[in-house]
Amino acid sequence: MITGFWHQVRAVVDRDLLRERRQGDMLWITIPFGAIALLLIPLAIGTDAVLLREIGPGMYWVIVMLFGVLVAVSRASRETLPQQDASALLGLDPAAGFVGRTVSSAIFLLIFEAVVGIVAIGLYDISIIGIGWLALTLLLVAAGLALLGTLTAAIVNSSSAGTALVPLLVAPLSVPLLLGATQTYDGLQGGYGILSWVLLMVAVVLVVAIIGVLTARPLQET
Amino acid sequence: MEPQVRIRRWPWVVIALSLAVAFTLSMISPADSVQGDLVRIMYVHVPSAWLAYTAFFVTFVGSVAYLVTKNLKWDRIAAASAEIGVYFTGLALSLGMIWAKPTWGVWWTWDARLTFTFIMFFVYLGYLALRRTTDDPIARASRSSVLGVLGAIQIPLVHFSVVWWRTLHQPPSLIKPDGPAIQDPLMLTALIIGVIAFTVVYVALMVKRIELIHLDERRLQIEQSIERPVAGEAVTAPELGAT
Amino acid sequence: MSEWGWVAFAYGVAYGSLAVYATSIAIRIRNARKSIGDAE
Amino acid sequence: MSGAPLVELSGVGVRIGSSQILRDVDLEIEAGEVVGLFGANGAGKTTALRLIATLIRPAQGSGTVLGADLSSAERYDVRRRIGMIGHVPGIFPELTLAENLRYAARVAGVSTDRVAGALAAVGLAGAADRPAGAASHGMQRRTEFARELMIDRSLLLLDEPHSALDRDAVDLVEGLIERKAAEGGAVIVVSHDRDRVGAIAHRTVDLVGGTLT
Repeated sequence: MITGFWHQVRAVVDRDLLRERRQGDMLWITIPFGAIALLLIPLAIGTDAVLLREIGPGMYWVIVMLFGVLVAVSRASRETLPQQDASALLGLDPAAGFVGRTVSSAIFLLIFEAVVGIVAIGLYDISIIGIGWLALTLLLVAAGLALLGTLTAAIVNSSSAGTALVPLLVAPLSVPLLLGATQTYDGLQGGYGILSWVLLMVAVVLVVAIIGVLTARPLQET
Repeated sequence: MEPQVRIRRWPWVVIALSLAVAFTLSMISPADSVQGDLVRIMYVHVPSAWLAYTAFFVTFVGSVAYLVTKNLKWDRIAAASAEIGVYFTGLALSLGMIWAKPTWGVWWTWDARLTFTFIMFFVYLGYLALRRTTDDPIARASRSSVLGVLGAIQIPLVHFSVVWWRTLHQPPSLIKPDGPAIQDPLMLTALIIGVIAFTVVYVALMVKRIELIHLDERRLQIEQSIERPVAGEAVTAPELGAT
Repeated sequence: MSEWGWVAFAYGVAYGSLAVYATSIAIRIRNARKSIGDAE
Repeated sequence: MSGAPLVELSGVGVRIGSSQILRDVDLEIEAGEVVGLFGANGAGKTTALRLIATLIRPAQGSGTVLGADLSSAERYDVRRRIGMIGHVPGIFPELTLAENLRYAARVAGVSTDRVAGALAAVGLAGAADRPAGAASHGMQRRTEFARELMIDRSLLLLDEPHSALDRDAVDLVEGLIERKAAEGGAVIVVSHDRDRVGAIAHRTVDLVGGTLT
């Protein structure tokens, strides 16, 4: 291979970030929609401050999960066949393409988590303990969802019903991330051990990353 | 041209016989001291749950073997097992709920095993849905085998997460969902024979289901056989006089 | 519902659905064979 | 370059989904050749190009392109030496023309310094910062030609290269084709336009009924 693997990864990440910045879907549609979703919950279940404080973190994570799925869906319909062909003929290593798309998705998700997180803190009066662990959780969830979304998008790629299928595939597989994130927060609040939950999320990230890299080539075969 | 697909009749006989044996044993085994006759639900519930796991494990093995060998035989095994697995998962869930209602008073509890089985059901429902999105056997095999591997490796993680989640919080206030302690040798026999009989049924169903996959492939092959025109011939020279 | 009622319900679901599933495979096999026979 | 043909197909068939697109295709292309490929709408010309570009695998038969077996995994390694300009541009509409080329250069491992020169060579130096989506179809095609100029390709596959191009650009394309052939590469030009392609091609083949005649 003439080009270095990470060199190609960086080229793909820069390309995706630039496309996203120009198109602005994420910034102007996905993030506001996520914030509105947080606003809708109290409207539906009542504005009891104590109750909201209790369910707030959980609601936040559920919304992060569901919107992580949305990012995956948009990812699945993002590259047209001629664009994929052109990249392939530039000698793009399928594994580098996978890693690059994952990294850019993870960056989108981190931005989403940060903005919607601030809205959640404001609306639900959520208290923040253990900021380092929370940051790690946010990072692991973003990475895990980005990996699952990118891999699933690659699996359904080029099938017509594919895009509709992404949520069904991603949602059940992201259960460990959802539980890991909510339980880490609860653990920090209640002062009990969270290490096993963090390790669980790390395991998910590693497993999906390894499968994604190893299957990048077979998935391009059709 | 592939040889004619062989149609076997023995699986139907085997299915009928095994089910008859399992049914008889579960009826003559004694009632439980705590659960009474409700315990008999165990003889169908436990084998179904066992097969749900086994079938998905076979799908995993088939998927890995396909990715390594690129032999479509393995993909057929994975596909057949996934469908049968989804059936048994659905059955295990339904039977679990039917058992829960008279025992615990509710259809559903957030018991770890129930929740986990429910998630697993959706993972493989997605697998089956994915297979329906394309006819091209090689594309379908490589895509679904990656999902077969991803699903199977994620599943232990889903399992641990759900179990930890339930053990850390709100220990089940109802009866422990493990079912009754088995005191009677006849009960144990009925359960073991039930598991064996259902496993035999699974194998027989696999044989028939793989036959069906072969037949479907054969049908597709005939539909696209060399005698048929290639796709491009659908476009012909415009006939100006036709209108 | 009595205990036996629940047991009957469960067994009906289990054996009934097995019969339906096995029959569905049998029917699909018959249809596939028929259409291959038609084509040949 | 050794004497081995750059492209060698024997008895190749391609199936997409449930339809057979190509069957029994035999083709041999030597270094330095320009081959015109003709066919009616839907005859499978685009599929034939994607096959030769190693992007799809033959369902029947066997073939090699630039020495790589079309049925094996090795074919990834030759992709960088194959240029294809398809019917629909393979560029990203949100990026500017220059950004598209910079991405291509970075992935292909050539210096991004070549971008400005390539754009100038296709007469787009003034439009470098225009988003590709806002550029005309002809400008998008020129951008793709600029990409092929930046990267050293042994095999160029052009799908209707004359469509959407003005007189100047056509000269540019024909110059590129001649140069590629002179350098010992090979070019396949797909077209309906027998007169124009006939003039530059060394030989022509017709795709009828999914096979070459």
